[in-house]
Amino acid sequence: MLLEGETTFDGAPFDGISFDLCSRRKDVVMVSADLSKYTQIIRVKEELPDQHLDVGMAEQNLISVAAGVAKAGFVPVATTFAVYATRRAYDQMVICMGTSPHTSIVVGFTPGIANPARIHHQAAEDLGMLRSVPNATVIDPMDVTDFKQALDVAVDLPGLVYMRGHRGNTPRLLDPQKFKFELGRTYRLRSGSGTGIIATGHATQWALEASGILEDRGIDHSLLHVPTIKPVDETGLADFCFAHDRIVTIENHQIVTGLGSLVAEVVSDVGGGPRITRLGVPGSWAPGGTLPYIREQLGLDAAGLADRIREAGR
Amino acid sequence: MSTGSNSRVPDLEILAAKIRRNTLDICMQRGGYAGQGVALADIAACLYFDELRTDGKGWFHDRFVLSNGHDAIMTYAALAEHGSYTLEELRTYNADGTKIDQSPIEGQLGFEITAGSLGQGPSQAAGIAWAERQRGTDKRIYCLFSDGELQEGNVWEAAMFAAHQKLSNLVYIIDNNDLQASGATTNVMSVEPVPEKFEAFGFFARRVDGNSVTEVLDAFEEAKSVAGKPYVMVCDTRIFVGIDCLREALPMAHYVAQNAADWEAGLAEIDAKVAALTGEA
Amino acid sequence: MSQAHQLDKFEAADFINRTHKPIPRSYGDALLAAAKKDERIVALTADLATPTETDIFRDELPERYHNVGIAEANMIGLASGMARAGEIPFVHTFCSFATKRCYDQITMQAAYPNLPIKIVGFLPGVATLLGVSHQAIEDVAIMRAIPNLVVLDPSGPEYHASAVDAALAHDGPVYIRLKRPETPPENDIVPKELRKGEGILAREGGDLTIIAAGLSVTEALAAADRLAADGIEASVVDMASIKPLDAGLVIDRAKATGAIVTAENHSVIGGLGSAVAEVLCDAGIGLPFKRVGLADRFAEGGSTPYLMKKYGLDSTAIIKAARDVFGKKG
Amino acid sequence: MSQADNPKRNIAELESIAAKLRLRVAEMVAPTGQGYVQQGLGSADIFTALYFAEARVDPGNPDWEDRDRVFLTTAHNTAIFYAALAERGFFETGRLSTYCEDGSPLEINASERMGRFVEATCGSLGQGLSVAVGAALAAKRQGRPTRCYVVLGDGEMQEGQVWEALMSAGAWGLDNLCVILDFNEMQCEGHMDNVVSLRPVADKLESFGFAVHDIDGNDMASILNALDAARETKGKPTFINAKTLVGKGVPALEGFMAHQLMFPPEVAENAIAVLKENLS
Repeated sequence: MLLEGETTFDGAPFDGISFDLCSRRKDVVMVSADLSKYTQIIRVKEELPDQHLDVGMAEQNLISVAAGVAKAGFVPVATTFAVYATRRAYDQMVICMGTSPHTSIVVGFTPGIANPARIHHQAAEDLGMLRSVPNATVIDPMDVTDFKQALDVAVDLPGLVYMRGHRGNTPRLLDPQKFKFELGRTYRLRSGSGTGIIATGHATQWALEASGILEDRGIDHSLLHVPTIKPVDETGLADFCFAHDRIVTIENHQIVTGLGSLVAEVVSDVGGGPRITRLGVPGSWAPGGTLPYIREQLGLDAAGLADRIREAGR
Repeated sequence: MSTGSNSRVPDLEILAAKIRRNTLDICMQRGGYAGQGVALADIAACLYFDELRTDGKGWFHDRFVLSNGHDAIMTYAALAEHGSYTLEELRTYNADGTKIDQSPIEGQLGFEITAGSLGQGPSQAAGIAWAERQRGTDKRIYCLFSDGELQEGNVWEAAMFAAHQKLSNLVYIIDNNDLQASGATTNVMSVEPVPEKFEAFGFFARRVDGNSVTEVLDAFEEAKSVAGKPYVMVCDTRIFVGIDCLREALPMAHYVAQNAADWEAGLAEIDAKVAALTGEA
Repeated sequence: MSQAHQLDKFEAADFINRTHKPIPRSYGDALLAAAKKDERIVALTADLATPTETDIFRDELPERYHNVGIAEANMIGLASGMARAGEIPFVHTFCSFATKRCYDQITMQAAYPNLPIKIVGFLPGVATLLGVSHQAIEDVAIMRAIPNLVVLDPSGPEYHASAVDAALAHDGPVYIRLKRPETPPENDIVPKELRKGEGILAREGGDLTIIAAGLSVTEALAAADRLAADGIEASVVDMASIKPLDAGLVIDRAKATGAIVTAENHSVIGGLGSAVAEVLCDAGIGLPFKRVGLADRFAEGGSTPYLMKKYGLDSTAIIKAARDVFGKKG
Repeated sequence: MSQADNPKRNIAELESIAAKLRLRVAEMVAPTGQGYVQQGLGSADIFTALYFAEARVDPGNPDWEDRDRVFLTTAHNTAIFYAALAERGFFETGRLSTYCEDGSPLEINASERMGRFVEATCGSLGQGLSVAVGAALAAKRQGRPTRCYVVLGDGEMQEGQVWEALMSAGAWGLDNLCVILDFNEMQCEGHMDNVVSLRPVADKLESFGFAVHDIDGNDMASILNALDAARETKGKPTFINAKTLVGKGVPALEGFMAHQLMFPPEVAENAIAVLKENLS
């Protein structure tokens, strides 16, 4: 389901995705907290102003107003940086949206280390936070195709949906003709044996890079993309784990409470199972800087990952 | 200011007395937020039996958002008069396994939002007001919250937004009872001057005696005449107003345990008041 | 700044005390005693003095007590400013608000600068009358992901004084989740000791290990008693220090008993159960394992025993899980 | 503390320092185009007044317990902040050239790893004021002469926590707290009146218990007068509503509302030339 040939990029994926969605669905409202430009919903703001609402720099209000908008019959898509949606307005997300049956979508941009401005702009605990909210849906798409399709599914889901967003140069990796986002489904991007790599979101891009290196080095492995962190196809996930000698999880997130913990929970619940090596932000603060720099510092660059995956297999 | 609403006043005062009685009846079973329910009875009577328009199907056309979870007792006590709940079911308030939560979740009859985490109602009400206006409905949105909640920053975020959006279909009702969990609001963290704050935030603000049916009705009426701004009525109330024996015994009771009050005396007093009011009416 | 306003005596029946009789304040007394020894200790609350047992601190050391009103985010920021000026702030509110309502502020203003701010939450997990908004069923999950932060979940009032000591012994931020008894205890409370990074082996048995924290420890011990009557000997670990987790003890018990059940007054997602699963998977130890906790749902308000039972957190649920993993050992 | 560190009130001298800091801002941002030029130029006079005339700080001893504390809550406004700190002697001016480089502590958002002169890490907007209120309260209790100064952004005042903090400062009457609003009317989405307006500022702050001064934040004498008045005010915190002009000092940039201006090389060149000329 991966596209062949040279990778192409979309410079502002959500501008198109949000505009397309709002054009088709007049009940969708993009809500912003002073970051329309940075979350790339400018086309909606300019061309469909009735479907755009700015609450100012006030994220608690962003979430609660959006919840109110949902209770009056619209489908709000609250957009801001992941760090503010989650760390700043978590209680509002749990209470105003999480306990409500109305569809309320929150898209958190520049998640994990995908922001140059270190701790205060990096949300490396958001997946864990949202995963522990009862009934919530949590999605971490890997590219433009995944992102667009997941949002189309999200607008018809009940309750709180938290999704990580992509902005800026985002690769097109999945073939929209062959890939179909289904809630909870996992996708095998490489098939092999020995080491099983499980990744989500941005980290699936990184895992693909590492996978290329491993392939060149002749190291057998599989790669599973898990865009839905909750609810996930636990049986499929467990089957994948138990079919391999060892598992490596890769996520753009702290190595606790997120994808790695999810996999550990699923495997432990079955009992037995392979060793799991969790890669991500290792229980400390990530540095600031450009994404390649931060990845390198954390050993999450392609070469670093390839080495660590090989190491885990020994 | 009089708006000709006076003819309705005696009826609403009777309803308020009955709401007070229901509050005691419910809270005396296992304890509860009786003081607030009693103090809010006049606002509840005006709101549910005069201000909120009916939808012709036994419910309301306008929307009421309760922010302050423990004031749910007011809604229960009022909806018992409305016939939406029976006193029998409400008497399970505070019992294990009951559907009558002290602090209800969204979807429970009478409750638009999950209340209880303070300061979140005003934003949600503003969101509803914006969306209703966007949809072109004529619904009016009322949101009740407490003076203590003004300490939550979320409330000021909401206020700034509501004024900026000129939500004239939005009415904030502040239960200014000068009491929060740890004592008098004035002592804990003064929030006054409340009307001045809201005026500075772009509201039409009015201080109201929250235990005067006439004043509450007038404020509701005035709110409809204000264009281009949200309206806030800062309702001064005091715990247990209207039941003197409890007011004297428990002037600062945020919560009343079952065995902490002489409920029988309170009931006797309010029963006598109801009888007197209906006798005159 | 602070007021010695005496609450009406009737208000002693706060949100937690279901009896209207005095309940010992193990935490409040310990904090006051510590503060009398250490000038730097200050206490803050967001409008919850009595329910957090800090009313005695307020009355005895009013100049070092600040009620900031209902403003948790501000409270953390204030504490941060105080800590930067050399004080050791203990901040108090309910677990739900102490974590979910000011998570960004905790990350930025307490954990990142690694300041000695002690965040003390009450009403852990489902254990409250006050329903969903006051329930902290995901607080451990979210707090565990914050670097530098220590997370303690003492199992009963006998550990409250020790939790204060452990918090002071750690020169950095600490989150303590406490449960006040809802009724007066039958016997005197005899203080016991807990330490950062150490689990307490509360009972030894060779057939399986129950790793529990907070309120679930009592349930785990009761479960172990009943299992023993059927000839199944369970070890019980009181994992009061959820972070840092005593990985050595987890691995030791896993190897010694070959089956593990975790029990917590928290969602099964992200909390103690996940932390233990992470340790086991890191070490490549596959064994029969089960997590007992709130099954990913919101709970209602009610008495603690009622809620523990209804949501499958009590000894009966632990026994069921224990039998299950024991059976799988084969 | 030596007499030389005590408040100076020579306006001409301060204005020339401000001019120098403006040039530094442009020079720091020019190499990569990254950084906050418009805000830096707009608030140069405020930072100059604070660090060179008002705040009792000691670069030789940044941990000095009785120091005044300056909190930059708009933590992205770092170009001017770093320039002022370096000029004041907190670190080598040469380090300014590492601004925004990977691995450099001179990050785009100021953080405490720089040293104790960054009083709090504040990139998550709206938090710094609470920290300052806490520090002011602690100073009172400890009987220290410390005053706390906060440079706050106008957009930031949409954050609820700011109002929580203002309410507590007002209720507690913290006269050792002085909040300076860098009222440049600009936020990410553009002019703040088009997002969520803050007006009327003075009414809001007065109703929250502050002594309020509305001033021209690019006029040195006005800034100094307001700071003097703040020091003399007893029983109330002070709020200085300092109207500033983004891009101040470079005609081509003045009033140009760009929150995160990518500083094009030719504009940078021109700005540097203009600012150099002003200096001489």
